[in-house]
Amino acid sequence: MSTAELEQAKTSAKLPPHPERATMEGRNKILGLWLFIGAETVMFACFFGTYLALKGSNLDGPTTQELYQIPMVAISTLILLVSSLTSVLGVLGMHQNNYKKMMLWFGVTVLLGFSFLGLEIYEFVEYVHAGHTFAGSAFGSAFYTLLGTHGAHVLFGVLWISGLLVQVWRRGMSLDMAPKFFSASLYWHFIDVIWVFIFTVVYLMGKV
Amino acid sequence: MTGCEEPDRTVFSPKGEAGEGSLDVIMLSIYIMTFVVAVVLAIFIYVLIRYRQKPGDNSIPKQVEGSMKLEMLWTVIPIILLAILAVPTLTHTFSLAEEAPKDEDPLRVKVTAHQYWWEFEYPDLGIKTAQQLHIPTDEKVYLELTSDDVIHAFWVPELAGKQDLNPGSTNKMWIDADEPGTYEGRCAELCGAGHALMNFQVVAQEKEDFDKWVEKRKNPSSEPKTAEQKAGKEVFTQNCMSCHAIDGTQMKTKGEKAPNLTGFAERNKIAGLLENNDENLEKWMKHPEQVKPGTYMPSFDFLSDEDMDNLKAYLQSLE
Amino acid sequence: MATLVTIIVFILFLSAILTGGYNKELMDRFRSHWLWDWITTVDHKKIGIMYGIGGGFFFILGGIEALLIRTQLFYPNNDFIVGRAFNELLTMHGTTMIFFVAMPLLFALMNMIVPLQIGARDVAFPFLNAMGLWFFIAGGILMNLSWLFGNAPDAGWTNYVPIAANEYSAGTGIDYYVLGLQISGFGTLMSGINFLATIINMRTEGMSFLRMPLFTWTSFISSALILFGFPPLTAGLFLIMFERLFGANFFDVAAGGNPIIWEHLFWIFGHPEVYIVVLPAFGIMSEVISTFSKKRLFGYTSMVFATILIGFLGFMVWAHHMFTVGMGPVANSIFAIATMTIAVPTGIKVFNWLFTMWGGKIRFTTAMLYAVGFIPTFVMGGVTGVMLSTPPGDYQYHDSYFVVAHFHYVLIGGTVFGILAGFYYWWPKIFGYKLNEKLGKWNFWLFFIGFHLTFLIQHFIGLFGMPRRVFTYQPEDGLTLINQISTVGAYMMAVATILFVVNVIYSYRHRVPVGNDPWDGRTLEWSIPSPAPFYNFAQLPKVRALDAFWHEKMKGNKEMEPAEPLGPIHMPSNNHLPIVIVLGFFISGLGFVFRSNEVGALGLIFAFLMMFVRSFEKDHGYHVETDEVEKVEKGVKA
Amino acid sequence: MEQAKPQQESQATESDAKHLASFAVMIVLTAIAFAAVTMDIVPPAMVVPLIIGLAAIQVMMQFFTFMHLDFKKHRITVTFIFTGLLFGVICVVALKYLV
Ligand code: HEA
Ligand code: HEA
Ligand code: HEC
Ligand code: CUA
Ligand SMILES: [Cu+2]
Repeated sequence: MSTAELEQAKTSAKLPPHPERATMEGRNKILGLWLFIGAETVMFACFFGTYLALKGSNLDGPTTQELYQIPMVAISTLILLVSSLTSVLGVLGMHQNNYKKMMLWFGVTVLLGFSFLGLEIYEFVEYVHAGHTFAGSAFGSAFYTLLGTHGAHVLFGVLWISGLLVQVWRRGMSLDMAPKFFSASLYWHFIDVIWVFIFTVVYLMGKV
Repeated sequence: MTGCEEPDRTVFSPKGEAGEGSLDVIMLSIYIMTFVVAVVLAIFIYVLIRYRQKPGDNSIPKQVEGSMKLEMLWTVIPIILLAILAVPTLTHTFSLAEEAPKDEDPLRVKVTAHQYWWEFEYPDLGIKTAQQLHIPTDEKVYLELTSDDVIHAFWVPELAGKQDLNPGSTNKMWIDADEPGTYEGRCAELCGAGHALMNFQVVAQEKEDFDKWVEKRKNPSSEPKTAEQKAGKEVFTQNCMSCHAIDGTQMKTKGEKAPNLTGFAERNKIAGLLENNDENLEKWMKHPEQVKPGTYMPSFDFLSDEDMDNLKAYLQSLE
Repeated sequence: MATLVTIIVFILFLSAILTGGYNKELMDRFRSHWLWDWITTVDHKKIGIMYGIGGGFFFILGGIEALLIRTQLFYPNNDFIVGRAFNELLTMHGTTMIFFVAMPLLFALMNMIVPLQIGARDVAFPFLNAMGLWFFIAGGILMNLSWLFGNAPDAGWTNYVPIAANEYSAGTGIDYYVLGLQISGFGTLMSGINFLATIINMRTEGMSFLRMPLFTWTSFISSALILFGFPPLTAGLFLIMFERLFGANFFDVAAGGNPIIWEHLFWIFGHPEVYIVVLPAFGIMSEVISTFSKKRLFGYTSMVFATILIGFLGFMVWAHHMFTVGMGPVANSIFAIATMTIAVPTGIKVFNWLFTMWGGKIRFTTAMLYAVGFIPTFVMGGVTGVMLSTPPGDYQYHDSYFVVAHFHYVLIGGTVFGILAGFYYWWPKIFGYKLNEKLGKWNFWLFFIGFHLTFLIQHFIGLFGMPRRVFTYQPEDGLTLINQISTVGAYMMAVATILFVVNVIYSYRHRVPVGNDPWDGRTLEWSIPSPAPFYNFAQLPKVRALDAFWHEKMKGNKEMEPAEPLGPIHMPSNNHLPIVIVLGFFISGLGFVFRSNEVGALGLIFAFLMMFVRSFEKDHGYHVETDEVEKVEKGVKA
Repeated sequence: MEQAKPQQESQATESDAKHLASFAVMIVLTAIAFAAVTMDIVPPAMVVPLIIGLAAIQVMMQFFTFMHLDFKKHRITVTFIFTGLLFGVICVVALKYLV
């Protein structure tokens, strides 16, 4: 298939409005993902609770006040918030049957996701140098567990969206793909929601 | 043969105010629950007998949707029963959590649980013992409970309900005994291989007897008198001192890892478990792990018979 | 070196799968075998049957463990199984019974019946459903491998730290617990989501929420409890795993940790868990009692709301397991009152059952016997629960045999009786023939009497001062006779269980096919042939009232009115990926247990890769053509 | 039943502009939270409640605009999510204050 034809296939398929809910499979998928998000909310809440219970136990390591660097957190936050916007723009592209736009914005989302991860790794390296390690204290364990779980979700999210992009790239857009994109973007927003609480409860409250 | 004797640790015969507090709530709840079960059973039996399908009767019974009145009834009555139960529950929950009064100077005991033995320290009296907790009768004794390793629970069914001993924090409770006696206690939280045998005793004594005991503990007679005992002390110094402390000797021990053996002869149980006699003492020292699985006391079966006898003589001389 | 070999084997394995460079002929032979059909199935009824087989197997295992426990306690100072070995037994018994018996057996019935009751051809996520099954099997096997490799978990089913930390539980015992439960927990969560989505989205025309049979309702609420109850367990298990394997310090006091965190996480999960396993049993009882009294369920709406309320309150009361932990009188009081309130909705259910029978025509089939035996038994277990909810009382009861008696009354008198009633009741729908009633009655009476013999007396063992989780007691404690009676009862239950197995075999050998509706049932599942055809409904039915099938029968109709014309039926196709993905997690779990992080990571990577393979799969299922449907329907009727 | 039929309403309500606007609001909320902590503009006792409140508002915005959760159309989903949030809050409070 030539590139031109491919472009054609990707952008011309006309799906019904709200294609993600057009089929029973699609509706099930979205509902299932929402339920899963409900479950994950509780799991993250438990990690938050553990963190709050243990954040004072830093032993000889640095305290939250000494450790956290607001500018870096601000950049991470900005990246993740913007990626939330880009993923919703991708979904809007899908709704407008504009698959080029959809792929563009989801692509940007993936890039932002990776840059967030890069920044997080950099941040962790800094912390470890400052004496804040996973096994060093209860505070360290709780901190890295909470942040690491969130980071693992980001990683899974970018891999998932990348996989979907490859599928559309190879096979073109179809009614099957719509719910997948929609669920992936829901998942991505959820990751963002968790981050809102992380920057509030972990970083900002660690500075108060 | 066995099995016919009266159980001796029941929660139904409390020997103190704390145990009575629990029993009050227990008895009230038993009455209420008996009533509930009786009502359910009565309806149940009536229905089963009255509404069996008779042979040949294939009629279809009336399909009833429900009854607002009945449903209100069995919503409201349980609420009332629970309210009746809730009142003493709350008052006793708070009274059992009462803390030591600030102005008076009550007896305080710091209880530290270890796998699988108990340490009792009287901070105000400056004494430390193990396995057997001595208390005066007719007086509230305030316990401060903590653990050195894993979670245990302190339970003397006749005296009071239980309370956990958590590592890293201190729990409080109080106990009291109306009459002198020895009350069996159990560890009530799974704490490892020896949990089943982590027993202890509470020895309640009249105030004068208790004071005498305190005096004796403060001035223990730990010095060996006979040659046998002297040799025993020698064996002890070489083998046991790294873990066990005996006060009132010139021995330098850390003595934190194992029960303090001061006044050992006076205990009526070894390791809270075996009756205190020479035979059992030897059994314990030779193969403690056979008596209490998982115990941290090593086996001393390599000691010669003579050393063993001397050691026993010494230990049994500790008053 | 070992790592390198592992990696190479792994890559070869992967490339073989991805490129199709494996032995095709062998593969074909596999594929045509009937086992392959079962391994790759996505049919909820077959999955249900496999849950049943798995759960039954583990019940016998857990039961044998219980027998060993009771044998050790037959006389004082018995030295049959002592110390750590005894702790391993009781841990494995409790864990197996809750996670690998009660839940899977309920999932078995839910899988077999819920889609039929709501008039659906399938569940919402057939693929996920299959994965849930394999996760359960993998978790169960992983846990029990600990018996083979030595060192079973020994910290109780509650797995409290610090005794579950490396320092106090040497070896890999606890790792089996942590990873086995983590893996089976994933499956449980998936199944929970699957049932929720199925019940919300897949109901047939006219099947509004307030027309759903009670078993569907309780399965729904139970799934919701799974949805919110399992994540705390997942979180807690992660913490323990990190602590044991990667040196984290959540619970180590010396490093600033706090062991109470685990207790909370465990019970935030653990209390909802007990309602997860009892609510579906309530549902089964409602169906059975109503069918065999020939009456509509008394107070249907209040039954539904009581179920919701029990589920909701179930999340507010977990700390009643921790009254002695030292939370203080205020917290204890709040949780005590919250706990007591659960008696109210449960009482509503009990009286509604009684009044369903009131005025009915009761037929004492084996299923009904279990339902009838359930009522007084469960009420006794429930009222001891309310006794436990008073802190001053609980200071005495806690961690004594009184608690053991309480929870066996609710778990066996509630859940196990419910499961057995459900199997006797729905057996003909799944297999097309009934279980033998005569053997069934023997089974019931032996089980019932054995049960009360074992556990009634345990209330007193506890009140007379015997703590639980102890491998022995002293002759002078005066507990000998009552312990012996209890042990005898346990053996009686064993005989009853063997009778059940005998019954299954006997009834299979002497099977007599039954029609659609052997019990004069009320709900949709009885309107289709027995055994249910693989597509469930040739035409989706139209529901016009509560007890839809009964409603039609009363109007003189033999069948449900269809909601759609007869046409080709869309079905999902079999898939081997569920078991392959789970295999990845299983290998990973085993790797972590053996403290090989490489194998652990590779297993995970493999599992995730397979998930991506799944994502790329174009799985549109297939259609069953109309004439084939007609053939099947005729064949069944003839 | 959740979404029995595909929705037919126009796509016009879903303009890019609307989403950009809510994005702008989120950025402002975030900026206020950061400012409240780093600068001396609110009384210290108010900072924590304020930033938690801001986070809560932001989450609701994510749910209802970005995640297209509609109160009327997806009642069951909303019920489940809010139940999850409630239980989550209970877990956090319990772990923070009871441990
Ligand atoms: C199926 C499982 C199941 C069920 C349904 C229940 C139901 C209840 N449980 Fe139970 N429970 C367990 C399984 C279950 N439990 C397990 C496994 C443990 C131990 C875990 C461990 O430590 O290993 C445990 C432990 C446990 C404890 C902790 C004990 C301790 O360790 O110290 C408590 C304390 O409050 C408790 C209370 C209750 C209450 C109040 C109910 C209520 O839901 C009961 C309600 C029902 C009724 C009350 C009967 C019917 C009602 C009426 C007829 C109306 C009128 C009644 C009244 C007015 C009283 N349970
Ligand atoms: C659904 C859950 C469930 C079920 C069904 C059971 C069933 C039984 N339980 Fe269990 N139990 C628990 C859940 C359950 N239990 C839990 C959660 C604990 C707490 C663990 C802990 O403290 O951590 C516990 C603890 C527990 C204890 C306390 C241990 C202790 O604290 O020291 C005891 C002691 O008597 C006991 C006994 C029994 C008995 C006799 C049965 C009987 O009903 C068993 C009947 C079944 C059989 C006897 C099997 C028969 C099969 C055969 C004989 C094989 C035949 C072979 C072929 C046909 C091939 N259980
Ligand atoms: C490694 C440490 C260690 C050493 C060495 C040791 N013990 Fe012990 N001992 C213990 C511990 C721990 C216990 C408590 C055991 C239990 O109850 O679980 C104990 C208990 C005892 C008891 C019972 C105490 C009581 O209060 O009832 C006696 C008696 C005893 N040891 C004697 C000895 C003698 C004699 C020796 C030397 C020959 C010795 N021990 C050496 C650790 C030690
Ligand atoms: Cu200490 Cu059990
Ligand atoms: Cu509970």
